[in-house]
Amino acid sequence: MHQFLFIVFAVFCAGGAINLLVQRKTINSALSLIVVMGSLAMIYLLLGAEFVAVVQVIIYAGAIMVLYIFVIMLLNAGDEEASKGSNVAKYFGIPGLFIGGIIGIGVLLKHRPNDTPLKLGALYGPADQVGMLLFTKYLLAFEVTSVLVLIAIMGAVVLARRSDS
Amino acid sequence: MSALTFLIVALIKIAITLGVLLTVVAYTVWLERKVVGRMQNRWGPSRVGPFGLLQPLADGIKFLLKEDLTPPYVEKNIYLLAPGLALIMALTSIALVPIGPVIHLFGISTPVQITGVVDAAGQPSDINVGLLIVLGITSLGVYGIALAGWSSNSKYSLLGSLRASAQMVSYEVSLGLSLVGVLLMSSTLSLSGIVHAQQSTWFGVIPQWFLFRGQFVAFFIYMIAAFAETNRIPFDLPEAETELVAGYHTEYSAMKFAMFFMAEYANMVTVACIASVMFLGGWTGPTISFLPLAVQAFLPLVWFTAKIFFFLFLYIWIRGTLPRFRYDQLMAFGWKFLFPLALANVIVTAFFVAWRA
Amino acid sequence: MPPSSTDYVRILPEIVLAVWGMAVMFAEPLLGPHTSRKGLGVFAALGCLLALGATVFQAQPAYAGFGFYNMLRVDHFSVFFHCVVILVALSTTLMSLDYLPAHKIDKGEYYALILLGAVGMCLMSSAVELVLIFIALEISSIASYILAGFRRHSAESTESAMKYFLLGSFATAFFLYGVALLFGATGSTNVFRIAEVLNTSAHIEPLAYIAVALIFTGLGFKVACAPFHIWTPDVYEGAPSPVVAFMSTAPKAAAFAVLIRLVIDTASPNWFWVIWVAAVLSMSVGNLGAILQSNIKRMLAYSSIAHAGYLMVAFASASNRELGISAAMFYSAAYAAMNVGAFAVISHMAGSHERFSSIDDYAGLGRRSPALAAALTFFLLSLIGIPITGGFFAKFYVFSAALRTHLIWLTLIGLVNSGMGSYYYLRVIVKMYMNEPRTTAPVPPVRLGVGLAIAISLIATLWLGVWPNAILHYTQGAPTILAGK
Amino acid sequence: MTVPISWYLLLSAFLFACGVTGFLTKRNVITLFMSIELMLNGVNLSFIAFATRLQTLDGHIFVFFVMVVAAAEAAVGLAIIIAVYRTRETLNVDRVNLLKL
Repeated sequence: MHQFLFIVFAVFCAGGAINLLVQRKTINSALSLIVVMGSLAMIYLLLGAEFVAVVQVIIYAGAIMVLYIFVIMLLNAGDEEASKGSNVAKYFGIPGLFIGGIIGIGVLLKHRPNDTPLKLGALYGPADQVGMLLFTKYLLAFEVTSVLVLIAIMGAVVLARRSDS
Repeated sequence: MSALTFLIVALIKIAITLGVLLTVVAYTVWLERKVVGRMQNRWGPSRVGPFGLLQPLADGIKFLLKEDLTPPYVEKNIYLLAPGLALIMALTSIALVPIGPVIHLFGISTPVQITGVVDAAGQPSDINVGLLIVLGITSLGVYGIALAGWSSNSKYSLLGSLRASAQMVSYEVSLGLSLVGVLLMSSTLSLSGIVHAQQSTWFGVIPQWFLFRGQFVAFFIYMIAAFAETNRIPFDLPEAETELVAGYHTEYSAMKFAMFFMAEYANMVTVACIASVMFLGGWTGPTISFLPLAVQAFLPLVWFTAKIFFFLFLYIWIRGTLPRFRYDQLMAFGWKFLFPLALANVIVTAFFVAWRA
Repeated sequence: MPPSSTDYVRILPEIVLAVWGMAVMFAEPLLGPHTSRKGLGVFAALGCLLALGATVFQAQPAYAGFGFYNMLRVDHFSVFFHCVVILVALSTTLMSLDYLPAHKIDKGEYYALILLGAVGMCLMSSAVELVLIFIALEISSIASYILAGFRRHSAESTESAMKYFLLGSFATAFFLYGVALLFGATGSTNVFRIAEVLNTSAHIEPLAYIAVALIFTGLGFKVACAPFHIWTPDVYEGAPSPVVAFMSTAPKAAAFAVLIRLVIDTASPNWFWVIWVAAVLSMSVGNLGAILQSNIKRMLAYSSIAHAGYLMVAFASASNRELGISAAMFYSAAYAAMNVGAFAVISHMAGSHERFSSIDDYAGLGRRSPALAAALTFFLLSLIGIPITGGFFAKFYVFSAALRTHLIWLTLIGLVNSGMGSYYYLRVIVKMYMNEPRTTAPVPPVRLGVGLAIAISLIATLWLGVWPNAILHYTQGAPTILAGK
Repeated sequence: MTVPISWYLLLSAFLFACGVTGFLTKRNVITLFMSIELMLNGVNLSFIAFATRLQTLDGHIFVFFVMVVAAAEAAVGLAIIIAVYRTRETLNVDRVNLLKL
């Protein structure tokens, strides 16, 4: 059952990711990204991280991607035009990625002996325990994120507000 | 309970809930036309059946038989996907709402809640983070509207859906925050757990609903935000017909339009369900001891339905009474008044809970 | 157990900066639309001074050690970088006082962003938990992205912000992936714990190597060392000059601090060849690129890549902990001082819409404004590494550290590069004193703010160049503490 | 039935690689941002998988912080896009080329 579910959602995930690359329309890319995020939430559930899964849906799919769609609508971003830009990044990046991928897979395969099998819901992450950790051990990090969010809000307002005539 | 029984019970529950929900949706439309009619000194629907009771049926047939236009120049796939998405998101969240306590039928005990089960100890339990899932599904509901507006390739639709998504995202913040107070007091995210936290009474009379335990500010914030979330008057700017024709569903007709329509009313019902679960004790209510036991078993359902219809009536009443906001007023109200108030409510409740502990 | 008051002293500079930043933010809308924001700038500068005081207070031995559930650690190392970051923030604030009105971007949020960004940079130097390092890194980066696009009506500025943002977030993702793999390989996100696992366990998981490589990639972007440098010239050219002064020094110093903590303390020495390569690449690319430039901001951008390379030399020699780390710390301070000074002069010269940023615009500056020309000359000489300037001792320590760890080739390449680099700095100096001015328009008089910023950098550069022992003594105390548990 | 952790890690690496590819090949700024989001999502999966193997909730916490950072980045990034669009009227990165690369 676990394997079956994992494969189903992993296929959705990978399909969405590939679709994001293939699509020429920005909105379709955004929708496939939502599919990726949704299936990732399901995969988190399989691992028992229920709180993370729900937050993933609320924050990523429900807030961040809505913002993306909103901007796509606002700027009327249509089809991507095929243009000839600098392809340096491509020529260096893609082979680099390929090599990196091979090394990564090699490492994982070499790792096979202590490859831990994970059972369904192997680490139960309930909301209260996660919250407990967040407000004790990670208290400072939590408080500091407020500075981050403040900067982001301020920056968004400063950069995107209407011209002050 | 074996896996098979579990599956069958779940399917039956889904079928019943869905049937009831769709009926309620259909008759809310009828109720709205009737009540608004009376408020405006008209009759409302009265021709089809007694008191126009068969009107929803006639409307449904009309929607099914009308020509289903797909305008040219629309983004076909997304255009077709959007109404379905809106309706599915609207119908899904009802699955998590605890409608009643555990019932015993044919030797099977199960709570009246699609996602609820009875655990080994005979206690009802449901998803631990139920409320968050409801919020998550609600936040996904905005996609139906946003995509409808985008794919229609029409300026009215686009403006309507831009407004709608901005409005829903903005008010979602206050909506979520208004529920935090209740969560602090009940210290659980499970919806049936929240209902159980409100079961007892003071002096055997006054129910200990969270509304009476200091969360009335949160309740009003919730109701206002919920009106905005469901795009109802006085916050129905996305479909303000005087400015935007019909907003995001301008280009939709027949069944696809009906799906948006149903989604809106289903959302109203869900919002009412969450309101009654969070603030009004869900299905709890006074027991009436002189009634026969068989009837008493159904009392929780009656209480729940009564609470839902109270909210639905409120919706209609306000629709018949209030004018529409201007868009900048709506945004200013949401961010400058509602949001700080919701935040203050959270802080005060947190202090109160910490002081009591 | 709630955090104690000692814990709060350990983040006192950050608290001061954050409170001041928020105060500026709140004050901004209360001022009318036509009021000058200079007062807010002065207020922000006061906040920086106070934070500096808090850092000095925090430097007492009583407050050294771990704080907040082992999230951060106050030691010589963190105090040193706190001082660098806060001084840079102070100078930037001062030089912006007149720049902002001249460019019609007189907004209080600017100062708030500098202060809040400095919070992140300070935390980067004291954090020992990857979670906190990551968040602090993001605070500093996001603040820099916004500041780069602060002239939002100018196409150059927004373009610079966009490029900075795109490549910066790209780098963040790499850094994060590295952190995730490191977490998986060692089972912890605490730097000291990770170091312990990596240094003691007989069999290091290969995953850890990939992780360190990814982290190095991510941080390499942030410090602009080759081959991750491509964003630097564009971003520096488009961003407002005071902002360049800020983001070419403070976030970089902080990122180097993280790099020192992470890479030196956790990786086994077989990683140093990567740093060797990065150092050589950065120096060469930076110096060669700078020679070709006609825009002074672009030139200094390439020069900053080269200087990142020199700093990497110090890293490469950090297998000898004492020398390498203290040389790197000294270098980052010296670089901050002289670069901020140079950009203070440039931002004063820039004129409205940053019109005068070509090297030719500096022709004849020696006659038009002798004082400014003298200051710029001093900073450029320091960037070359002429004695009695901070740049000299910085290079001296770096290369002597490299020599002592027998990195002969690296030292040679560095010295050759140093010689090559002097060409383009000298070109500017020659232009200023030998060529005829292009315009007769007088250079605007130096106001108090810019003057103070230049003075601070001048004093710092001179101090580091004439009397480096005090600083050096302090930095040499850091590595031993850094190593100790 | 169990799933080996390497499957999760491979999926996560695949998502990350897709993100990198998208970043390098796509030309629309918004799509570039989405590629970065995809990379972050891939990383999150790694965190959860490792947390499960190590039986510690620390990985979950990290994911929350990543989400906050992603949200902040999205807000700032989209604001930057809007600012760029206002001065350029284009979303194609190749046409945003006043400063030579």
